[in-house]
Amino acid sequence: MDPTVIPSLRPLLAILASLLAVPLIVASGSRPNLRETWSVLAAFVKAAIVLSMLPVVLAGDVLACRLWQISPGIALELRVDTLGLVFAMVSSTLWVLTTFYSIGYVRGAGEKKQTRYFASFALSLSATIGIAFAANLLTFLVFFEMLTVATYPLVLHKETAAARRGARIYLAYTLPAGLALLVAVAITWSIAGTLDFVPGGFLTTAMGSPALLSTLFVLFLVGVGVKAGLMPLHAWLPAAMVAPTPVSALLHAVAVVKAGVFGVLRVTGFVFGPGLLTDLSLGTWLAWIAGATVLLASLLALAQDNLKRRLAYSTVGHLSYIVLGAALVNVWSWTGAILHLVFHATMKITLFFCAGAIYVRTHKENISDLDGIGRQMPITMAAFAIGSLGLAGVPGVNGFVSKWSLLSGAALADQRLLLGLLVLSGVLNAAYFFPIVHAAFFKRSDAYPRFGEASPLLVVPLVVTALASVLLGFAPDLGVHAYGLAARTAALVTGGALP
Amino acid sequence: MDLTVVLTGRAPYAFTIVLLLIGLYGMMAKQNLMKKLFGMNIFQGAIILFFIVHAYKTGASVPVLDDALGTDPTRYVNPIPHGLMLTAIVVSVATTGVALALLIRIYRSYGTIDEVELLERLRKDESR
Amino acid sequence: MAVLPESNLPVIITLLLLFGALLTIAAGLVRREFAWPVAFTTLVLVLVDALIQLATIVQGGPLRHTLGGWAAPIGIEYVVDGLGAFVVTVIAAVAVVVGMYARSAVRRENPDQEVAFLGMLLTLLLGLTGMVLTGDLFNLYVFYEISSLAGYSLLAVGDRKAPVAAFRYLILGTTGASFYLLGIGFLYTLTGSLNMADVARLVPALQGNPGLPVALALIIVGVGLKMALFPLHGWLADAYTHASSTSTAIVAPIMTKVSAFVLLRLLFFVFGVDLVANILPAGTIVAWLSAAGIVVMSLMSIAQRDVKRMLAYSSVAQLGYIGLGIGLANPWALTGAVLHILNHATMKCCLFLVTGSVAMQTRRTSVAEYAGLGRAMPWTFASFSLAALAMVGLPPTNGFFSKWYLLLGTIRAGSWPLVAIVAASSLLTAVYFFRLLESIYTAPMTAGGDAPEGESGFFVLAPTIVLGVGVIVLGLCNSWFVTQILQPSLPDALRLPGM
Amino acid sequence: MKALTLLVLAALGLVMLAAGAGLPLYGDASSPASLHVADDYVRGSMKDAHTPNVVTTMIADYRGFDTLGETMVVFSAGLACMLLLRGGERRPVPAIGRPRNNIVTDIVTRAMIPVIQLFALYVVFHGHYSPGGGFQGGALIATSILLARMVLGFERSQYLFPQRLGTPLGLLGIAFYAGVGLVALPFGGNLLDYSYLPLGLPPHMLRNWGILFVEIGVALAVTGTLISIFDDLTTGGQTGER
Repeated sequence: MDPTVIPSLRPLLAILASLLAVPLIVASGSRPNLRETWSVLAAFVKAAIVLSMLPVVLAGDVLACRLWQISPGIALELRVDTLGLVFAMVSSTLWVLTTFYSIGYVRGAGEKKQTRYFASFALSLSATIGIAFAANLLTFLVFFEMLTVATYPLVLHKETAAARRGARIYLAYTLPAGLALLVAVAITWSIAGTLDFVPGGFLTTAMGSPALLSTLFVLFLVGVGVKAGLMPLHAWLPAAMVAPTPVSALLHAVAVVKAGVFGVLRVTGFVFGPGLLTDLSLGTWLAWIAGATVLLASLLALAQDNLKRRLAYSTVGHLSYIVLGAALVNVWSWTGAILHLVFHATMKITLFFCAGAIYVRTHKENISDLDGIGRQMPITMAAFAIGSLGLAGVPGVNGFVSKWSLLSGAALADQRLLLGLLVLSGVLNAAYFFPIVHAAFFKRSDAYPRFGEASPLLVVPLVVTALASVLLGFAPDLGVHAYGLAARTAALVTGGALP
Repeated sequence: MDLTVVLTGRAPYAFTIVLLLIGLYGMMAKQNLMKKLFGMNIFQGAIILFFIVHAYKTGASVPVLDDALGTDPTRYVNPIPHGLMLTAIVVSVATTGVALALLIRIYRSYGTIDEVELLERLRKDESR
Repeated sequence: MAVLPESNLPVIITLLLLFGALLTIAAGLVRREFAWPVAFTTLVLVLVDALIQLATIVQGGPLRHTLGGWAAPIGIEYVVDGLGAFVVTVIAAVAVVVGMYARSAVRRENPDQEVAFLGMLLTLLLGLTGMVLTGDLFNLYVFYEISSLAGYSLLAVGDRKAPVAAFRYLILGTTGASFYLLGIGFLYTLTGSLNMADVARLVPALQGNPGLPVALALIIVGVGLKMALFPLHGWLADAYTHASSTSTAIVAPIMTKVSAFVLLRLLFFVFGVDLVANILPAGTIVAWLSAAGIVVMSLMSIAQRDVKRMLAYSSVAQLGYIGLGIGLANPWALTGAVLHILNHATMKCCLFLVTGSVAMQTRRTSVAEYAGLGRAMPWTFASFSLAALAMVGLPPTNGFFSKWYLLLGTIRAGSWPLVAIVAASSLLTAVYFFRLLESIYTAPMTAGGDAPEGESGFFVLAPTIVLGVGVIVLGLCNSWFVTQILQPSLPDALRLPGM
Repeated sequence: MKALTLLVLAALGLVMLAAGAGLPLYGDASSPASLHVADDYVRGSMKDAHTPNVVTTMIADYRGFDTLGETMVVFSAGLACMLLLRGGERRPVPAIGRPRNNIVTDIVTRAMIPVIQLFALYVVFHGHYSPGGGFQGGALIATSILLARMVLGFERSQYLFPQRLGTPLGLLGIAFYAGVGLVALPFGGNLLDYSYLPLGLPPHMLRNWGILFVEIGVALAVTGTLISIFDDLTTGGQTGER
């Protein structure tokens, strides 16, 4: 049954909310309070618009906004379906929290060029929402590249040698990826004559030789896989950790990397579709690449002493959970993948927020320096503990729910080895997170003076995300209806029954 | 084809081509910028002659109408190439004028119009 | 042949520029200050006329003006289709923008020559618009020479080395013009006509005549020299580098593009698509030479230390895109090529204006000396950044869309190496532009040159910003140009499906 | 390097010679070029413009627009010299403009100048009937001034033609030409259509007069511009009299 398409300006307004904030932020650069007011306002307005679309989509309808043509036959078109809305809701609600957190962070850490920082941030969010709502590949590509450009100044923010290096690595990965995606989209347009996302895919074996279609798939994967941190294309992510922590938190744990995996979901589920992936046995290959990434990233995470880098490798691993789920293309794996897209976001942003709070308060970045910190910043470290538990997949936190669905998906696909791999990775997650929590609470260090919690602007957001993680762990359909939307998308794409 | 036809029919064309090559050679091989300019003029002259050669008709008169000849087009050489070449000549003169102005400027700045010396002085400019 | 409706609009452009040039000189002889207002008024009027003409043609189809009342092929006629009107409008628009910039720039850079300079500028435009409007091969030569003479002398105004570079350009340019003239000589001798439409009618009967491929080759070399088609680009780099900023800003964006348009016109409207392919693999040769030019010249740009020189080489590379599109001679590629005439004009004009503005404010010219200027001249460099992003081809700038069409064209041609070249060239461009941007925004200012006192004056800054914004606007509106103007003017064989 | 140059040229020459095989033979009266447009010119010249000299009709009427462009080319060359040589660093006038004070050459020159100029006028005004026309006539007038410049010297020849008049005369010439062409537009004709000149004559006579007018325009433009180019080149662009 085709959903009713309702023309609406709301998806466009959601993008414009933060886009229009950019000139306002720049214009009020000399008055920090006014400037931050614009940021906060934009974040709230944006989240409100996105959430306002939830009832419509839950009712089974689709909101669409067809703008003008940007190439003959291809319009700049926005379309709010279940998958896009999930991603948009995650990004926009977390942006509200991140905005407050950012204000506390940049002021606390005394960052320079705050105007550029907030402007780029707002632009990044516009691009992210654009990616979420893109109705066709060209629109997707436009916003995808915009995101690359908008986040470049954020990576470069500190303007140190390390930041320049990180930014160069970032571009060295993302620009070629963007080109691969561009070529892939161009080829798709040439062979299919359409670029509109269709649940279940629109490419067929009749459109090209298996070799061409496989190459096309590889090009797509390179294109979106870089942002998704798929190994061996992940190296930019640890390097980009030189950015200020809120950037790492929202963009490099949520918006940018999730845009990558979101791209994987769109390509596998809405361009190629389960049928074609199975016919060309591309899904299995992708699943194995993702599986290998999960394992390797977890092992690499163990070796990191810098807290943010450890989190980054953890992110690489968890992103591949989602890719794995997407690649297996059955109804459980897709449900798990989409759920993990949401739940990983709340957990990982908690951890990054904690890392940032610690940095602002102590200027410590390395795990080996954090002994006993739990006594001085108990709330922060408690939130950290919740995030860690969730990522390791302990029941009671939302990470368990998504992992369980993914495990069911692997079981349904009869991939026992991958099933084992997922379990093993959970253990590894525990292995690289729990020692931090343990050291924080149970080790003692007198190396540095006493200090308390960071400012409320930093602490409140991380408490909120930690609490959200726990609540979603008990009631996954709470609030934004993540579970319902995920399941419905999965059913739509794979053609299976609702789980 | 008959040799005499080839010789009389093609020789003028061949002559313009040879002239063309001489001009090009001057432009490419001469070091003195003024001589390059001469080469350019020869080259342009060759093209002008190319047009004129093809305007010629055996036994025809100049394209000024004569009551004795009437308005039979075969009695007059083709006027179009002549008219076009008047323009081309003017263009060539104008170009030469601009080229000379440039040469004066170059000579004023560098005291030479020899390409090799000029390059040397340009390099000296660079290192300064 | 269908008889096109007569209109005075095309000749009014020529007349305005002709009398404008004369009046500018006359006014300038009375008082030097009078020259600029006259010249600028002329430019604005030309733009108005060009816009009216464009609107008329979009609605009512092509126009002509038979000069002296003598119907072609007896007399000379102006023939303007949508494509020609489009290019004329681009010329006029760039001219207005640069004309505004010229007000203070010329007075500062070469005060003694203001009057002659402005007169020459109008003469250049007279030649260039004439080349586009005319429907007669020999008349084209006359305008070619007018624009060339103006070009030589404008480019000879600059630093000490400028006359040397200009002389080299004069020798090569005259060779080009002469080759073109010889090419027409062959065509005239073989057909007896000089009118483009008439020659197009007569030429197919000459297939197999050995004179025809030579005529075609001579014309391609002749126009290619002026267009700086690789490897005939030798004159360009020095000439652009040493000329004054106004000269470069007017010559670089439009002169080579007009030649590209003329090449397109001669190949597809005089010789015809089929003939070009049959008598000489001209298209293929042009395409591959252009592709080689894209790669080699991009590499050359990376190696440059002087910003203007870097931009000059990059111009040749970008012309390669246009050449490639023309050479491939398929609908998508040609669309990309023609669109790139406009797109590259806007971005390159913006970039050259910025180099001029920086040179005037700080006497800085090299890549190294640009370090840290971003803070001192924020608006100037914001425009610069936008134009740079367009050069790299990131959406939603107009550069992206040129690349998109060209990619579709190369895919359509089935030539994978060319696909790779078009894609990879963006990366090469990214190398030199992001390197520059990084240093402009993050590196400390160097000692060379003066410390900037802030932004340039209104007349310098406004054109720069207009072009910077234009890069985005033109990108988003590109489809309108493609469907409304370009497509209806192309020969049937070169139209997009469904147009 | 030299060998390479020669090789390239030889190759070019061979290609060009081979291409010649496709061209009509020398003197061929039935070549395509003779049978297409040119014949219309020969047949129409008298009828259309009452001018026996077909080349004149062609350059001033049938293809008058080319000639307007050509005049503009000359003018832009003058402008180029003005742009490149005037202004910038001041230099003393070079030797070429200095008087030699040789009485024989002085007197011969002074005697020649009116003769040359008279002949020039003939060339301009008789262009309808014999080879000649505006460009040639204008060049001749300019020559007479240049002769004076060279023999009498820059300063002593100013009375004949002051340097500062060169550019304005050039402007005037082109404006006159384009102006004559422009008259047709408000009367509903096309640019350069002389049959719309409001002189109350039959069209072919109007065209005859039109041709004369534009030839005068060309002559003025060429005279002014050539003198100004010469002055700029010889004096290094110094403006004003001393």
